Amino acid sequence: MSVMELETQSQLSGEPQSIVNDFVINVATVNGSGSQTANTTIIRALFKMGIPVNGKNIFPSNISGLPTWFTIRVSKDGYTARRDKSEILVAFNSQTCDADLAALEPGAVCLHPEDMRFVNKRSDVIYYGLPVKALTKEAQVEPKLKDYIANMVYVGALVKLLDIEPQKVKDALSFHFRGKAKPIAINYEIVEKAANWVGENLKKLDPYKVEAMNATTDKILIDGNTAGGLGSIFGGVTLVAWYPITPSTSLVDAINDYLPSLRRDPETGKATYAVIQAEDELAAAGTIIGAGWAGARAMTATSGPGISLMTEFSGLGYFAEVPAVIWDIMRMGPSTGLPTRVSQGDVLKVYYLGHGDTKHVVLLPGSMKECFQFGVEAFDLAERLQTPVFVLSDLDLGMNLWMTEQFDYPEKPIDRGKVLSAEDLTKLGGFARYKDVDNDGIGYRTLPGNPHPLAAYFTRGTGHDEQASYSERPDHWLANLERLARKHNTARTIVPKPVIDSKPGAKVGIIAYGSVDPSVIEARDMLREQGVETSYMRLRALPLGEEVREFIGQHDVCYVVELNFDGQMHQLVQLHTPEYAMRLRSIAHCDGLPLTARFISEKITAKEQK
Amino acid sequence: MSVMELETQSQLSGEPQSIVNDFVINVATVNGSGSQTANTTIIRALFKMGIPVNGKNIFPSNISGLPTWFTIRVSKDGYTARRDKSEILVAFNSQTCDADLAALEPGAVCLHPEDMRFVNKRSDVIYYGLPVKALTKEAQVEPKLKDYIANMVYVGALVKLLDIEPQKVKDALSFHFRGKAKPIAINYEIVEKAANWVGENLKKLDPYKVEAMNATTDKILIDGNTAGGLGSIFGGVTLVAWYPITPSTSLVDAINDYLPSLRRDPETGKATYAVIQAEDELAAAGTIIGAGWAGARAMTATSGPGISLMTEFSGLGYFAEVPAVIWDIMRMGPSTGLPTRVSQGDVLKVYYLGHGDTKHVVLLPGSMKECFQFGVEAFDLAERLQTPVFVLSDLDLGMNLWMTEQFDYPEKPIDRGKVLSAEDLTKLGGFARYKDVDNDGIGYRTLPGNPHPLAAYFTRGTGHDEQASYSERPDHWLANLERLARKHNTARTIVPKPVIDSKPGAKVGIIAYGSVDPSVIEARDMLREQGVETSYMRLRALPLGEEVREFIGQHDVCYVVELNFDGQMHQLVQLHTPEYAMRLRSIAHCDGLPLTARFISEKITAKEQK
Amino acid sequence: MTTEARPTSEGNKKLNLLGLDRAEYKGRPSTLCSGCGHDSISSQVIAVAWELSLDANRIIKMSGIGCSSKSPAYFLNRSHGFNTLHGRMPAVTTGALMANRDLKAIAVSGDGDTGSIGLGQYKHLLRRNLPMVYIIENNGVYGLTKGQFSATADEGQVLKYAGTNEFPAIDLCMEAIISNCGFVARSFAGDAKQVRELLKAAMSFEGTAVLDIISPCVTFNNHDESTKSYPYGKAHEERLQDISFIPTFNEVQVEMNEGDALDVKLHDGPVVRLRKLTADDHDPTNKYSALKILEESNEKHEFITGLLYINENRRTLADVEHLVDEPLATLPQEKVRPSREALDKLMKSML
Amino acid sequence: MTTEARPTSEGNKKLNLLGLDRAEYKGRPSTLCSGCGHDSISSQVIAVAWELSLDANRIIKMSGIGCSSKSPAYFLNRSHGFNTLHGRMPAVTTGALMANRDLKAIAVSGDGDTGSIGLGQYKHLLRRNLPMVYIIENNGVYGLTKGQFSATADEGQVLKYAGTNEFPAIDLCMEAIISNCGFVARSFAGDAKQVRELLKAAMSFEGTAVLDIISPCVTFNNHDESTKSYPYGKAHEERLQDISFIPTFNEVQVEMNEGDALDVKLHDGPVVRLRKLTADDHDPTNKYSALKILEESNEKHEFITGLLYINENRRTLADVEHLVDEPLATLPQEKVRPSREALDKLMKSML
Ligand SMILES: Cc1ncc(C[n+]2csc(CCOP(=O)(O)OP(=O)(O)O)c2C)c(N)n1
Ligand SMILES: Cc1ncc(C[n+]2csc(CCOP(=O)(O)OP(=O)(O)O)c2C)c(N)n1
Ligand code: SF4
Ligand code: SF4
Ligand SMILES: [Mg+2]
Ligand SMILES: [Mg+2]
Repeated sequence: MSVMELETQSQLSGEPQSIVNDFVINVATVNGSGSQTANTTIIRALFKMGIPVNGKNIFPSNISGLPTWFTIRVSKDGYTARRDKSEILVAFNSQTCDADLAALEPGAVCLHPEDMRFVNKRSDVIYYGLPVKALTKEAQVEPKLKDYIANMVYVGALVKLLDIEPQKVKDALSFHFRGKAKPIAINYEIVEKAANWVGENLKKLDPYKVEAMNATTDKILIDGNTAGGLGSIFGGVTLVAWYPITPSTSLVDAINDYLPSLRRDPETGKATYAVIQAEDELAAAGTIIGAGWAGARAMTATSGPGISLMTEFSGLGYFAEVPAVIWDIMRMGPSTGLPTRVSQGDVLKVYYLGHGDTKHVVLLPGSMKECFQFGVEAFDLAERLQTPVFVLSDLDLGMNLWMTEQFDYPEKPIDRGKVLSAEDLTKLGGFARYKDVDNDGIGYRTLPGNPHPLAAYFTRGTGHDEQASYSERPDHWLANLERLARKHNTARTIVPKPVIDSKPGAKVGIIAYGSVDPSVIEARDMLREQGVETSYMRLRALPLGEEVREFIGQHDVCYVVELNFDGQMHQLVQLHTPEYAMRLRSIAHCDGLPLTARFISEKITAKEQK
Repeated sequence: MSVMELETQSQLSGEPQSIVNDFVINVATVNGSGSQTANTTIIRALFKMGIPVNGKNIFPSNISGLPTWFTIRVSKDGYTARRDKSEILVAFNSQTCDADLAALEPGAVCLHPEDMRFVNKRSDVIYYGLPVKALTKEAQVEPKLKDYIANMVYVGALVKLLDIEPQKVKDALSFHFRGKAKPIAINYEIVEKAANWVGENLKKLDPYKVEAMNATTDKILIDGNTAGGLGSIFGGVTLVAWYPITPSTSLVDAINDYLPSLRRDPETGKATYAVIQAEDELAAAGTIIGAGWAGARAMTATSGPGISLMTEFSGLGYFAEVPAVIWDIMRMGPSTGLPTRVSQGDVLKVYYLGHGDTKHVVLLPGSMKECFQFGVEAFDLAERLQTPVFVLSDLDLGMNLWMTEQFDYPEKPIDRGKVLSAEDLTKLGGFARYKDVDNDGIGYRTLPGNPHPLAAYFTRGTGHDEQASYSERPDHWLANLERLARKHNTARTIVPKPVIDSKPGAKVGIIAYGSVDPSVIEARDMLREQGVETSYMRLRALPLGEEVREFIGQHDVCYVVELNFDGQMHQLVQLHTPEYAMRLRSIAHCDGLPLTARFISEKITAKEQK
Repeated sequence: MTTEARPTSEGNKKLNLLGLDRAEYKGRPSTLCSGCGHDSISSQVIAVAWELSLDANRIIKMSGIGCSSKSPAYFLNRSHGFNTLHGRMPAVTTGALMANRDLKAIAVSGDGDTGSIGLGQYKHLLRRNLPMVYIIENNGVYGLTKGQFSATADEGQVLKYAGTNEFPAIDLCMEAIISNCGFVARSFAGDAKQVRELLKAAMSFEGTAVLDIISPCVTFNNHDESTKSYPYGKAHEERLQDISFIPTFNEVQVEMNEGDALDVKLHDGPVVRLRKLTADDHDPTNKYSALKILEESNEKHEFITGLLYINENRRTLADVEHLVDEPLATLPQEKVRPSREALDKLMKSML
Repeated sequence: MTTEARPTSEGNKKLNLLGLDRAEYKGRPSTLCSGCGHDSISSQVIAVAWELSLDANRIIKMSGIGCSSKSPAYFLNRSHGFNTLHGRMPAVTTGALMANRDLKAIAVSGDGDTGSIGLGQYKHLLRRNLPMVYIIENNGVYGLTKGQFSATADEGQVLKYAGTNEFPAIDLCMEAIISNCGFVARSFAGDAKQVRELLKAAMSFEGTAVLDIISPCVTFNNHDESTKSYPYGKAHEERLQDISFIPTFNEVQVEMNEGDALDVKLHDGPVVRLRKLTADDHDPTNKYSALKILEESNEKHEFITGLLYINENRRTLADVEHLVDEPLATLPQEKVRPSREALDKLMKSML
């Protein structure tokens, strides 16, 4: 039932019927004010209570002083998608308090510092004013930390109002401060104070509360960039070359954080890896191409503008057939766009990255597990296919907090692909670098340093024959491109297959990928309630395979749902299945925020119910 | 009739029936040996005789010492497309003489220096050995010029054998040497000597000869880069920033050659233009974006690798809405590819150039006249649409010699687009840079230096509102992208329309663009002879318009013919007309050489005649 | 372009020669961290522009990407601005200034924007010599991406987030000097007066003037040990000279040249007066002496500020290219489209 | 890596310490113009590699794009080679050398490839200091694109096709020195012996050694007046020193150090002996003296060649990054994939 109805109800009964584990908290603060600690404390405490949660940070592209919002979705049903309305507003930013207030639905809750001045205070919202200054006055911290701990006041208030287990808040704080007693104590003291004050001074008028569940047992909370970084480490990365850019930076940060403990040589303590901060993305791309050529498992992570700068090197990697892994944590483009907002706008660009006839292998993780798993597999695919492999994640997956089952240890041994040793060469009596020996489009390569006198070959981005010698001959050029096309078809068969959930009798199919997944899952439930049964195919890689054709063939209409303006995947799917061009519909939206389930279901019902 | 039949005939009659103005001469030499002079002399002499000709230079990517071929097509019917077989070989390169010889059809002719050693001399070819050394011995030139004039020997031989008018050869030489008496005399002397020697010592055994026509009256011979350079100058270019790259360099060379005489201020003698050789393509792109922003008619010319490096700036130009003109003289890609070989491989890449949701305006000249005309119009479109406009030419159009009618003087006055003067601002009392006042998606801009106190605005590649102020608001972002989409649709209606030749009752349509045009024209005649009537739509710009949909709708099947591997335009047409996806077939080929009519007609008949 | 404010009282507002109040030279409110060195530089730009009565309409504000590169939004609202791409401001500025030779650019960049991704464009811009003030707000880190080391960070420096910097620092002043830049100065955001006087001189310099200003990042690089911090700068700054800018019209002052002061006269009249403050015999008109003092101070880990090198003998690009006097941007059709006859003649010549 | 050929007669073939004939160090036939300076440099590389008995399998040949960058195809067929992208060889080489620290690179670039499009990467490569010989085949023009001026062309130089160069030349040696490169030399393709001795020293140097070799483009820039031409070089070359490379094993020679000769000992034993040939008191171990002599010779339009600066005190990037001794490229799975337990522990810690 809607909050509206509740309102009226509670007016009658005077005693609101409670809404348990199913609401959204929107914390509005100023960035750089340390609210992250407070917000992660709340979300982790709820998580530790066994309640499904998801946290999304909507932050500005500057370092401090601008508005930022952290939304916590609490969902007993386990939905993790963004929802556009929130029931509980923590209005701790005077710049935006009125706009934030105006955005609330009637009957919603608003926590705020008691001295917060609203221009027009709505009458249909429940207010809880908090004496922030008073509660933090005696705290034993240096002045500049005062603001930080002030955020603990709303944590304490929520603990009381929502009935969050205090012990879990302690646990959350100790997780955050890695067990350091002092900060834990200082912060918890405020939480307790605030909770007590609320208990003694406020009457709860709203219906929202939480109750312990066991829906998060053995799960962890993590962001996709950390997951991807760990995947890269367990995938055996040996060289990282990068240039800082939001929102990809934290992926390399994670790698830097975990490498020392996981990848130092036990005897010598030396590094089995190199992380190089390049002077720009051209250099980062060039460095991993050089490293991949010489045999390293090399990677970089970047975002839109960096991808544009890597265009020429991506073409070289494709044509000279050099393995490398390139993560694109997608943000809003075109151009510099909005660095701290999410999109899936680089799909077309990356698939065709490079001038001339270029087509790349692209992985599309849709969960924390896949960020980890594809972090591992990207290297195997790159070395097997001897080509740059792109991993397209985005800001929502990469920088927000997601629940996930623990990651599985990679069972498949590392695949270094077709590399000839000196012994091989002795057996074979030589080799032709670009000869399609196995008819899969993939030649055999040697690594520099191979001591065999016949090991050397010359790599170039210009025309070459099977022996890798320079050639301008038309037949050589054509044969080479035809082999590369064969290789692309080989890739088609070995990249991760789509995940398909076909509902018998469903006439409507949904095709999506990446961070849109949770919204689609929720939207399908909404649609089902409205009598629209749907099948679902979540794409996990490019190039597209036969399954895509089959799936579309089984449905009257397929909606390609994505977070960009041009319906980029819709275009690629249409090109892949011209025979079904008219069955495909594009649901593309891009305003910087993750898609909501409601948006998707409304779009589809709008089209299906006429 | 084929040369084969002729052979046999001539054996019988002993007196070959002559073949007039319908054959191909293939001159095989070493680059850097000065054969260009000889070859252009021949082709211009024929041209001056009123005979339709076309010359194509197949040259290596180095400076001297490697094989190069110059093919001259002589066609009474006016065909200018490349033909894969040649009737007359001038074998002046010992490195390739045997391969060149082997490639000849039986009955063909081979001119060669008498001392040229063929490994296996074919018996079914007519040979004319020439005493090159003897004929050039007494020439009064410095030793290093000896090789150069040696090429005049085959000119002379052809004059005699083909019956070329000597006076026209003189005219051609004087055209080449801009009337300089000495070099004309020196070269002509050799031509005459050789002609006489042939007359006195050789018996003509082949059927090939030329006869004067009047098919070239008032026409000129020119290459597309010169045409494009002149177009840019008459289009009012004021700033050129570039970085050398084959095959685009000669476009800027032409601009540099003609600017001083055409665009110096008559009074002061000062330049009304600036040509800046940048340090690379990133800088070249940045420079024209800065210049276009400040009000210059700015352009650059580049090729594949340069386009890749211009990706980020192209996205900025699109999103910040800055006019600029970018010529891409396409060569073989991916990667460095083959710098001296032709392709149409950058179509997809350029249309989508930039990360995020980017789509550009692209012009596709298909003739010398259009290289000139689009050189002019590109600036008007760029300033009208306030966006980078790309002109996609290629090596075949750009660097080879084509007959063309003289260029028409641009009648439309220069269009500077929506620029507000100080007076306008006083009237309007201000402006909003990105407001869609006219509902065509195009806002009004001011130029730096405008003295009005309200003239200034702030340009950025980040999110912005109508006033050009920084904004991260979802609604602002969406509104902006929607306006850009409207602008793209405006472009759709004002870019050059396709040239359509619909044949009543034709079930087969051909869609092509650019340098492929002459091959399609000839192929259609071949197909007609075989009973396959075709309609033809030559695309001249992106985005595609409604005419494309209509044309396809009128035919059972449409072949998209292009010079790349992936059928890039085929993909764009399919995306434009999903309803006709299954009517479209791709005929894409890419081996570095211009398409032949035979190839196209065989592909189509193969599909149509079963 | 350089004239100085004479107090005219209109109400209680102080107006400059253009009759403009200081506020007219302001920009939008800054969104940088409070205390950021960049903001203090912005306020000096505002002060100088007002004092010199600069015509904002003939100034363009150019920048790359970074916290520093956001600065142009925070001064001179009345000037056109372009926040371009990371490391590519030099190319865009080159195009803009060639399109309209009446413009002068105030360009702001960061140490990452100029020293890392933009080093090549920086050096090539200096080779071309365009009329602009190139301000590098140098904090030794990438502020906007949260504090990684930039190429100007000191070798061996340690930061909590970024760890230890193992690479030698790039000295952007030395780079400018060997790239034949004619005006090279180093300053410190905490030294308002010096920044102001150098800005005035730079604005009057015909050609590219580089100001490498140490501008502390209070959020990521402001510890006492950091040579890019306020505490360090305040404690260690060694001014080479006491600099004062003397606008054209005050001929008098220029005459009464005192003993140890060196007066450098700029092309259109104004004078930069340098009163030596240190022992060493640095001659700012001598390229080689500038290289020497930089090399030495680097070895001695000294933080010297002041005008390192000045030499106005190079022509700017517009002159090198022999441009017409009017801006290319606004040339009428008659000037940019050759005549019908010209095309005709051309075509005939190709027959 | 440095040992010298002792004549062993096997048949009439002269074999080096690896028992290899000189021909084994050859490359493919050159496709450059006959007489191109680049080809003479290639033959010196072949000579030196053979004389030093280099193991071709541990050398990688790297280049960008240009006539010069084609050179690696014309020497050391037995070494892996990578003809990368225009101006981007430094980044690719950095990756390759980090992937396998046992490799040494012989890199060839042009003045356009390094001085124009590649200037930024060149400078940042030198900051990182990788084990390689960086040869710049400097002809002042873009040869492969038919003779436009590059950034090293002399100001005021005139060429038939390119016209007049209005911009000051970039001195790639000076650039290298201020970028803290530890081995900086200039030579002339026409001076075979000097090129050879410098190459030997460079091959033995631990770190990046820059050889800026004037290498005439006989097709586009070889007129007597051109400072990049054979005639000019032959007429004006001024050798700073007479250089001889003394490999490790000849201890004797190193002892008998003569009066005016300076012996510079390299990390693993060999010695570079420099016998002064000019009056000026240049000390090649002093950065500042190197800057001075370059600055002066530029002003005096002198063409000095020789070892300008040498200083082996910097660590190479592999050491800075504390890499394991084995090549990263060939580490076995046990070394690069953490254990099942490690993942388990990690996951638990996140519960
Ligand atoms: C092509 C590209 N790469 C990376 C980024 C991300 N980025 C934004 S600002 C910045 C560094 C800014 O450092 P600096 O120039 O020193 O400015 P500061 O923030 O320190 O003032 C980077 C790497 C970008 N915007 N574009
Ligand atoms: C991105 C890119 N831009 C331009 C070119 C065209 N190009 C090839 S070589 C070259 C210049 C080479 O000059 P230099 O490095 O001096 O070598 P040289 O030929 O003189 O030996 C250029 C501009 C290219 N290959 N790639
Ligand atoms: S992060 Fe540093 S540089 Fe950026 S605004 Fe804050 S203080 Fe200034
Ligand atoms: S053009 Fe010049 S640089 Fe290139 S190969 Fe010929 S001589 Fe050498
Ligand atoms: Mg910085
Ligand atoms: Mg060169």
